[in-house]
Amino acid sequence: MTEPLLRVRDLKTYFVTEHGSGTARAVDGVSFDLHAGETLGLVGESGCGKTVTSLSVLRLIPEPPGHIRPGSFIEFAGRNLLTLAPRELRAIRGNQIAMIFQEPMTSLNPVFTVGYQIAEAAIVHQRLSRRAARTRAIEMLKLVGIPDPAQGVDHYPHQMSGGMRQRVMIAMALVCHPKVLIADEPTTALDVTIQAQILELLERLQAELGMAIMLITHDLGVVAGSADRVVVMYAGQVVEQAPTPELFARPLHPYTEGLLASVPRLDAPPARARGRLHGIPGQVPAASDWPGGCRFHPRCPYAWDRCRDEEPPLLDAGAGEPGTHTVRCWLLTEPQRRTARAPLP
Amino acid sequence: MNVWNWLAVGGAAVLALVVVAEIRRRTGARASGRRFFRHPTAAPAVFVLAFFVTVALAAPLVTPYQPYFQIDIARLANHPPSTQNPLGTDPLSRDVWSRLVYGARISLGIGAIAMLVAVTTGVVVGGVAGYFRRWVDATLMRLVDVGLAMPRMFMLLMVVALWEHVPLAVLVLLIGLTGWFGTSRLVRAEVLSVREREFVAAARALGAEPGRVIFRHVLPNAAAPIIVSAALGIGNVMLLEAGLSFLGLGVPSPAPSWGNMIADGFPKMAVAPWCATFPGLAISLVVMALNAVGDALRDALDPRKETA
Amino acid sequence: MAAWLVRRLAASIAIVWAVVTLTFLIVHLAHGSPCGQPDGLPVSPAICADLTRRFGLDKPISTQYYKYLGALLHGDLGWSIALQRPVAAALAEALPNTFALALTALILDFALGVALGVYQAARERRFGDIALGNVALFVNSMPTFWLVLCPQVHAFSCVADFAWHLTLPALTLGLVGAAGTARYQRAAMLEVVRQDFVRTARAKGLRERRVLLRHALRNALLPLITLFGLTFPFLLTGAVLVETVFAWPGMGRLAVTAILQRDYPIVTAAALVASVMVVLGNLLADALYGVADPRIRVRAT
Amino acid sequence: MTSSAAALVDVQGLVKHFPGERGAFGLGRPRAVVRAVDDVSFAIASGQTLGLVGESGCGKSTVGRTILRLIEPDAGRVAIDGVNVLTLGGRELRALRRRMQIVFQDPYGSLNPRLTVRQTLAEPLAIHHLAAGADAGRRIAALLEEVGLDPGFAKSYAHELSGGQRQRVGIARALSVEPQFLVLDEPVSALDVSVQAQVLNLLADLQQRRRLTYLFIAHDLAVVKHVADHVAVMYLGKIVERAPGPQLYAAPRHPYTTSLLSAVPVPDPKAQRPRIVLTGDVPSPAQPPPGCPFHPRCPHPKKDARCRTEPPALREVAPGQLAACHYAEEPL
Repeated sequence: MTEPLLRVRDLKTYFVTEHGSGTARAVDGVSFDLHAGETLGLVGESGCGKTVTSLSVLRLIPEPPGHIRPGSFIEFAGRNLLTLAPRELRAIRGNQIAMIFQEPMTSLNPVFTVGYQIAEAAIVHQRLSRRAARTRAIEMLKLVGIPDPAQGVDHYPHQMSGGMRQRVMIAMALVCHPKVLIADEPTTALDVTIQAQILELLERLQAELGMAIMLITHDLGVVAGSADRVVVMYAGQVVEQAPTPELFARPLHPYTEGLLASVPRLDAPPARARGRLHGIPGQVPAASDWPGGCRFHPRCPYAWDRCRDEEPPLLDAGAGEPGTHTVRCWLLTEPQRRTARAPLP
Repeated sequence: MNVWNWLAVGGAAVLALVVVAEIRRRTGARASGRRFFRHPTAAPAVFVLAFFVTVALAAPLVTPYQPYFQIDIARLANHPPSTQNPLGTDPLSRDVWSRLVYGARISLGIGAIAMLVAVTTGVVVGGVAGYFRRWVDATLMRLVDVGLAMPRMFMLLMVVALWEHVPLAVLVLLIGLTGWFGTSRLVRAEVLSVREREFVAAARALGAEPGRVIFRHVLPNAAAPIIVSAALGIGNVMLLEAGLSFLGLGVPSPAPSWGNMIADGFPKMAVAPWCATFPGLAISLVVMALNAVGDALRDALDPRKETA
Repeated sequence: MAAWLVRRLAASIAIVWAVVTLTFLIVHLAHGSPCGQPDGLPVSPAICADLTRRFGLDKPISTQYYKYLGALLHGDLGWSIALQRPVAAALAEALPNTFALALTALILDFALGVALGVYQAARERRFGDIALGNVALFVNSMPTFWLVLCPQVHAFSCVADFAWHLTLPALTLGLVGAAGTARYQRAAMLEVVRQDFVRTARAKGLRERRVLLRHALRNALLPLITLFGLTFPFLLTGAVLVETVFAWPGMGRLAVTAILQRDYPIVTAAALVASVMVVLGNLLADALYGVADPRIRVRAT
Repeated sequence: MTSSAAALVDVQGLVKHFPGERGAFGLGRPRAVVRAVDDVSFAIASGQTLGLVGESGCGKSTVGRTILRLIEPDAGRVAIDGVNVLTLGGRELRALRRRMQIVFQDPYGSLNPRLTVRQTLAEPLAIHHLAAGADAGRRIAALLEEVGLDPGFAKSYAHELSGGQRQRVGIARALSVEPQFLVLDEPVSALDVSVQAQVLNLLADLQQRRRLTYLFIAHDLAVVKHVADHVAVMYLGKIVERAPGPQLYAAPRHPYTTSLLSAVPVPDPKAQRPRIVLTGDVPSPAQPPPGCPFHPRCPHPKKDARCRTEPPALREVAPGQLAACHYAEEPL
């Protein structure tokens, strides 16, 4: 296997809670790799720490109340992003690693034209002249499929629809041809037909430009269709990590299993279409109060004493090379404890 | 000032401290209460307000003289601060401290009552305009436009100057009745936004009649900015009263208000600066405390932080 | 756009008319007459009766009102009783002074206020922010006239030149205004820097300076336009106290003197000017919004 | 199933147009009318669920609210058990509100933040004089238990609850007056998937136990497939296709339904499905295209001038299946 492009090790991002009394361990020891040209899906429900993870990569966590703990390590092109001087970090932001966000409405500045906002990163990083920047902005708008780019360049964000705005965000992120694109729930705020357009666009751009994509989403369907590998997060930790086909064929962590069983499916056979869903009982605990032992144990249908007392490490599931499929669950040591699941009460 | 007066002042300070501690204890269970006291200026501000209110209520205990009493016009006029007269005496040999304390009754009272008048009127007008909308709204808001187009100070000056001998009660009423235009706009905007929220639709779907919807669901959720603007408004009214009195058109003279104390001391600034300095300081301190409380309340009552 | 402008103008004229009418009523329903005031001109009853007749004060109010409105429509503001000269002339003399004062104060107010507010927001909850915040809070809480007591005692009597006379009241008004503006600007900035597009700007690799002064400030200036629209008329007409304290011959002092002397025509004219200023301030703010906020610019066209 | 005898809810020709802004004094001519709901008809048999799907802005929520008269419709007829809701006066309408209730999408916005759960649930009991005092307390506890919450939550304020718990309180509030018919306006779309499954199961249980009739409004076709007996698809204020659930999902006749179904991602990397990616955005409902409202985005190969000029009627194209497309006989 080649050297990864982005290597995250033991990332811990904590927040001081509202009344300053507690600490929310939003991201608590997350490790994963992103390889050149691949799409890595980062899945989990709200409050599992996936967005904080993505923001931590570019150190966009608001400090205070947040801070990344010493000992965390995010390596990009041989350098630890967490110890870079602000100046060096800025040279990477938007230039080598770019981001797009969930809300294309609020993530664009309402008082500047989309052309200016797209070109700005190129003006800053590549010292483009105004004229060249404008030309570049038009090229980018054409690339992301905005009709009539020569006109669109002078439009303001509010004059565009949600889907068009997300295209502008993508154009803005890709203007310097970054090696990594972090997409934080890029289609959550959009309708399904528009979501399909954006996902197709990202796929096409990846084929054309060759960047690696870190796709953060709560939608298992989106991951299944777009990602090469999937990292499943729960309670600030990685609980399972595997290539996409492997993960969907053989979900080993009870949380992954439960997530898959929770979703009503369009491809379900008619016999199974109605009836009860086999989901996960309870809810995600608060980040200031993770349960001891395995953090999933209070909601886990298989939990036994060991799960309450001892936190499992990421164990290798033994598929292909070591590290291909890893799971944070004691069931891997005692597989006979996995029994048929009962439907939700 | 005798020992008992000093003790009473000390007692007032202690009482104010107790009030702060008690408020802190009672609101500590709520997130909004904690947010309030997280403001560095919130606790001192509450203390200042509590102290002045206590002292004003207990005026006879903390002052050695009646506010009009001329101690000794021959020997004790324009006397600098001393242990007897802690804030000095004025040109008529009256004790500045005593006048300041009795003045607090008038100044604070005018602020509070006028604001109450203004807020009540503003809430009623704004609530009616926002809930019934259409022509009711349009008519009331044009009225507010006119109100806002007349500078308040100017309007008050006109009324007060042109009607001879305006009694204090009428003055307070006038200040209140010229101060609700902004509040009503604020309330209207809040009501318009709250009535679009889903819990209001839910209440209507359950068959709640308009009165219940307004008083139980809409207004309580529109209260936060109203409370904040009221806190800031009291300060404004006090400054306005001071300004009017300074021009000789506010609280009629021998009655001590902080405004006319400054006005009286103003010409003697070179000889007896304490006459105007201390009431000015008192106003600044109280208004500052009200502004600080307003700021802290704004944060504490912010509904966006309620759900976080 | 044209229709919008026409409607705005009509509404503005209606407001000015309402203010003038209201003022007229208050002034004429009030007790007292222009003669025989404590602060006014001591005049003999014969002259007073003559005055009353000459100014038509013995006629019914409605007649006076129609006469006044008629004159007003022809641009005639009337004749000042106390000053014995056309009201227009008195206003023409006072207005430039007020403009000079207001303009200087406005510039000081907003330049200083915006700068301080931005600086405070950038250093939120650190020493600079808290120290400046407390100073601003204090200055903002002082009665304006009290603030000027101290420098007044020393400086006022010795220097007589216009610039210096202008400096003190303008400084006072500007500083008090700036304290309020800074508080407002700080809050607006803090509101904006929490928004998503500021994070987008940082993710692009922009310098913090550029993020704050370009992306955040442009947005945080928008709510300030409303404040500007309110301050503008206030400074032109409402600086009553400061003008009085500094004996600055502007609109505010003219109005106060007129009120004290029961000089009806001047009082009504001053109210007219004041309401015109408020209406102008609103129009100015709307126009500024149109320029500064693309969301409104497009809707208006 | 148009106005069948067994229908509990019968909606005929429902129309709601929102006017644009008006001039000063609320007079003047309103500008650009938004056709939010444009001649919508359907019926729901007692104890059944009709799924109403469409993308944002298609008017599906407005349909739900006009049926309950939270928004006054401009035309049409809505009958609940034969009683026309739209002609009722204030008192009769309030009485009828006991029979129809609504559950909202946003669990954060649908509960009054100043009230406790107990106060929230006691209010409908008080309005309809159903219970007071200790009796009300017992009923509130029973309601909470029925929606799967510990009665101890009665003391809590909305902001102390999670999204799923709030949604359960919202459901309990709707159930408190013992309605027959519930409008469920995107009841699970703001919830996390694991909680969404819990709430969907709860809604299914309640329907069975209380014999409830649901109008289930959603944008998620997979969820609707899971819950609905019949499905209606909306586009730009109109119903473009209506059919029994299995039939609609197996053999959609309207090209919009087909495209919508193909756009839904499926959590199975091996799934080989034809993908139709629609071009362009949904047009503004203030300026709907002439002819078939879907024609500018329609991927149907036979699309022609007729689609641009002649609005297709909603007609029966297969037994029980209605579609508004000139070429519904030749589906994509």
